[in-house]
Amino acid sequence: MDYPFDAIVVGAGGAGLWAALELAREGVNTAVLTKLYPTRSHTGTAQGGVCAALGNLEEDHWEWHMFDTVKGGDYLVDQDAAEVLAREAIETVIELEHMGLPFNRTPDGKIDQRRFGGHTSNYGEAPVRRACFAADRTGHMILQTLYQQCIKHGVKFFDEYQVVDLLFEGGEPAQGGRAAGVVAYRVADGQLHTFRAKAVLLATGGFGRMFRITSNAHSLTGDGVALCYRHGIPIQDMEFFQFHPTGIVGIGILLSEAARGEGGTLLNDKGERFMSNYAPKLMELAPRDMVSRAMYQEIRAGRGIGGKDYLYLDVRHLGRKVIEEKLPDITDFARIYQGVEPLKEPVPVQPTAHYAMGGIPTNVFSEVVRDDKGTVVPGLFAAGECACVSVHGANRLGTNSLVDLLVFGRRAGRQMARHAGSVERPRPIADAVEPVRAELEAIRGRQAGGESVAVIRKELQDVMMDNVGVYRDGKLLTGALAKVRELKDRNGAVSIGDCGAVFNTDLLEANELGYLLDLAEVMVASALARTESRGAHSREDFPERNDAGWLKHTLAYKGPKGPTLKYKPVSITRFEPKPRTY
Amino acid sequence: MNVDLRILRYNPECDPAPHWESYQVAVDPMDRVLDLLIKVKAERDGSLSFRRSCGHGICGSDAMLINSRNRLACRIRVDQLGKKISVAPLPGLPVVKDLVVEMSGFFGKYRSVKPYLINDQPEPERERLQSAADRARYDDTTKCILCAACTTSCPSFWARSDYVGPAAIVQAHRFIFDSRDEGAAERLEILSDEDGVWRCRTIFNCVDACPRGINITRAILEVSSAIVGRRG
Amino acid sequence: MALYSRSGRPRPQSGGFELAAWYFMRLSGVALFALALVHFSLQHFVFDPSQQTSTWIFNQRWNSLFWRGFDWLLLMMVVLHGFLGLRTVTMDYLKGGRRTLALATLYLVGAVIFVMGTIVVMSVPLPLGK
Amino acid sequence: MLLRYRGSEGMVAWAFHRISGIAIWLFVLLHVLDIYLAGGNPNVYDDILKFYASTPGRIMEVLLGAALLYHALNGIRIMLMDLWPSLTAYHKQMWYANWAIFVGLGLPGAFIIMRPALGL
Ligand SMILES: Cc1cc2nc3c(=O)[nH]c(=O)nc-3n(C[C@H](O)[C@H](O)[C@H](O)COP(=O)(O)OP(=O)(O)OC[C@H]3O[C@@H](n4cnc5c(N)ncnc54)[C@H](O)[C@@H]3O)c2cc1C
Ligand code: HEM
Ligand code: SF4
Ligand code: F3S
Ligand code: FES
Repeated sequence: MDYPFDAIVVGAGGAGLWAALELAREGVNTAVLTKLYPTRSHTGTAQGGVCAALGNLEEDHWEWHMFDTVKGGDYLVDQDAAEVLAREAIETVIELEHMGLPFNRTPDGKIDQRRFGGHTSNYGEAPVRRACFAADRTGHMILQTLYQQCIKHGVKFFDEYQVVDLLFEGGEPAQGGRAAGVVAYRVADGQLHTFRAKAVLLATGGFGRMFRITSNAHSLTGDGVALCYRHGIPIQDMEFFQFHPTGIVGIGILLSEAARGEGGTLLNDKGERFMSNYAPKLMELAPRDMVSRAMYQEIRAGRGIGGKDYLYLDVRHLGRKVIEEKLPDITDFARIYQGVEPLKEPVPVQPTAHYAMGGIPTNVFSEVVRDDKGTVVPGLFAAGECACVSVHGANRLGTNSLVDLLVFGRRAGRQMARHAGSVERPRPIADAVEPVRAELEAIRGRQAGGESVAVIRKELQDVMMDNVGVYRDGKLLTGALAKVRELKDRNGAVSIGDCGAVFNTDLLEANELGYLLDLAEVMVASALARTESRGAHSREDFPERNDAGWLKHTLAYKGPKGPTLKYKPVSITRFEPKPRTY
Repeated sequence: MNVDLRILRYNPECDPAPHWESYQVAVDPMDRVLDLLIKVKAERDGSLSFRRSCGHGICGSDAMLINSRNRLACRIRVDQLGKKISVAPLPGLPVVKDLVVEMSGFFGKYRSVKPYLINDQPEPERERLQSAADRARYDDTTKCILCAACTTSCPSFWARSDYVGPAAIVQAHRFIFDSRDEGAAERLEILSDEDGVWRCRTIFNCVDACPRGINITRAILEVSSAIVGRRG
Repeated sequence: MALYSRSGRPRPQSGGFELAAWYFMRLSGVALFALALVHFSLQHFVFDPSQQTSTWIFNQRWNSLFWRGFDWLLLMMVVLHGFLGLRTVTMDYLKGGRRTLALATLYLVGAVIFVMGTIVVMSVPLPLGK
Repeated sequence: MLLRYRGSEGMVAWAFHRISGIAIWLFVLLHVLDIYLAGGNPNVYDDILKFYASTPGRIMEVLLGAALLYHALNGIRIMLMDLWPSLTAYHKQMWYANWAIFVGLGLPGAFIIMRPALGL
């Protein structure tokens, strides 16, 4: 079928939903496509909070928030975007409250705020209470609240429609083509449909599933990012992937930074708060890249618990009341997935693959740009984790992702409404579904007994975890690149066990594996090229930050033999790069 | 350790009716049922279909009937179940394929209770104030992840699929008792119809099934009390 | 009022009947708690079934307006409470034509029982003073 | 479905409540009929009475009493929760308390009813 709309939103996480809400308010005829039911989106798992300089408990200013964001991102942040982020954080959080989000409250009835890693007062002096929260299910409440508002405003949802291709009119983006819609696979019956629109937003979230140990959902496979890449749009800053310090050992389920924000501590085998050696001022509340590295150092020095590869997160001293009122979910996770009682024992933790700083390059209006000069792809937008504005630079601060969704999701919606009002709807494209139909049929039609999706995925996750993790070096990365390419080749012969049409998740997983492999290749190539250490990208063979050579964003274009890398400058408006200590 | 995993399989394209298949799976006691399903799909039969996303009990994708009770597959461990594990789709909803059920009716009921803040007063410049006690009043019901475990465990719902069901009432409760909301009257009106709260027979299956530990029956009875209090 | 609510679920007209029924089940429950349990105790613990011949019933047991009133009240409550309860059960398990049929039968039986019981309680002459 | 789902106390409590309610209702039908006969045709009634007084009849009455007692107690449990929804947290305890009362009152009651049949 061919569905004509004015605007299409792909993805119903925080970013997609807010954009859809803005579009609905403006009366734009909009469809939201999502491969999951909207309430299953990964935004719902965010726990800790969303930062905004409300100053409800102590003095705070958006300039401080902006500074922390820039410094936290190791100065790779585009400062014009960071300013937008820090300023609009305040109004979007207030707007969320007006939409009904049940924030925790201070004694005088205002939105309660807690401390979070890297968020400080007076340009780095001391931790500040900036993260607004709803117990430890802030993301859940954001997702629910936005979905509720979308229902209220009559947004049209296409649930369990997996977008498998992007459509352009007037040539591919590189030739100046404009976005014309998407092709979606209806999971329930395997039909391919085209959705035409004047404005298309990609809000498909991250791709942490390329790592073995990750906090990310099974569904986070970078679909939107990979589709852009395949259509010749460059992918920005892929070498920067955040490892969160406190994942559950072995499986990576996240224990939020909120535990440390409320006063939880990290201990090594000797029972020492080792962070005092790495970040004496902020201790456990230093940015995540630093804490994760500190943990690796401790483990390498043999001070992991029992000499093994994990450490302890200790919340016992917080007392039952704080733990049960402010951290109920994460205590529950420790109990269920680890069999540990946080009220009585310290919880074993290890870094877990968590967040993609890189993604589809956009400007501050959430428009996708396709080169170092900021040329816009007309009608194509991106927001949320799949986008890279870049407000997170080389390392994202805790809570800033949710802020990013709100601020740039809202901006995307508004800009899309403006755009949709100014252009004609694209015309139907003949045979639009054919390329992707052929691709899917090839997988479906292959003889059983070929390569297995699960095996290739497993090998990919292993090599990414072991070679492209918290610490990297030239040798590891070169090995990883060869391995990923081998896997890409083998993926060409992948076969599946389900050849039906109804709810064929086998086929979809094979499709998603293709996205992951593309993005892994880009990540490794970008990391191999960047011969410095900055934020989450730590090269042991190049341990220093090199502003002279590398204060620039990577742009990876799809080339005939893998990614071609180009670079673009960082926007610096207020804060000159300085050494990063906490 | 090995477990005997039985799965109620159904492929509408070739099976006339659902049937049980048995799989011997090597597991770790800390594995969750979702891990077993992923393993069976990877190693035995790629055509096994089930929904999953977050993998840790927050997204609500993988509610299913596990050892005769509704559970999230990603939240229940092998050591909590024993060596014989049976997995079937949620009861009372049409089966699409294997463990996947048709959810549109469930979400339709959710939408029918006006699950959004209703307040037409002009918005203040800053946040609306709400005391911690007023906030606590509806805390429990804000936890719902719409997994449908409760509604599909309810004998009243099995008997009458028109029953709006515990999940929708939980969602309504979350707003009815929010001091900022002004739509309580409309929602109580909706919930007092024939398929509303009166269909609840205080059976508590919903409470046992809820992965978020919500005291659903209490919420339902608070809503019915509110209706009685308003009319009676 | 719209027959369909904002989206999806059809909205049966309620007219407050369900609320009233729910409420009445509770009120009559409380009443029955006293009436039915006293009645049962009287018949089984104070007296024994073997002595309850028809003569005994008319001459002893119903030889007072109070007990006749009591038993009639019980009858009324039982019929209403039991009838409403069975209505719920019927509506739960039957659909369409069979539901209508079952409910009609139920109403009819309820009415017959009520009338029959009332006739007995009212029509048998009070053998006052005998 | 009811048999496929493993409910806990609450579901059993409800199933018993429903079954007992229907059982009592059926007995009431019978009882009204026989009482009607007592007015209309005393002789037939007295014959029926013989059944009530016999051993099988008494067993039936014990069952009836049990159904009535259970239904009454559980009805109170439900109504208490209706009045104070916070009591739902203790619904299982309340159910067990019901059984304690049930046994406490029911056993002596059953004994009294059965005594003539047992020849005591
Ligand atoms: C465990 C955890 C805790 C976190 N805690 C915090 C926190 O405390 N604070 C903070 O700021 N950030 C936190 N984050 C990060 C933050 O939650 C995410 O970055 C953010 O939610 C991403 O939102 P999104 O809208 O971009 O995408 P998502 O919420 O991931 O949604 C993606 C959407 O895209 C859809 N989709 C994907 N592919 C397709 C396709 N091909 N076709 C159709 N639809 C598709 C999906 O169905 C889904 O609806 C956390 C992340 C994790 C994993
Ligand atoms: C003795 C005191 C009694 C009390 C306290 C009582 C109480 C109740 C209550 C509160 C309900 C509603 C249950 C619910 O909504 O879930 C109910 C239902 C019911 N009652 Fe009674 N009742 C009593 C006696 C009787 C008698 C004598 C009969 C038989 C005529 C009876 C038949 C029923 C039936 C059939 C139901 C419906 C059951 C269901 O819907 O599952 N009850 N009772
Ligand atoms: S109330 Fe509990 S069981 Fe029901 S849908 Fe919500 S989370 Fe699931
Ligand atoms: S199981 Fe059903 S009957 Fe009520 S208490 Fe729960 S909704
Ligand atoms: S996979 Fe998300 S709840 Fe189980």
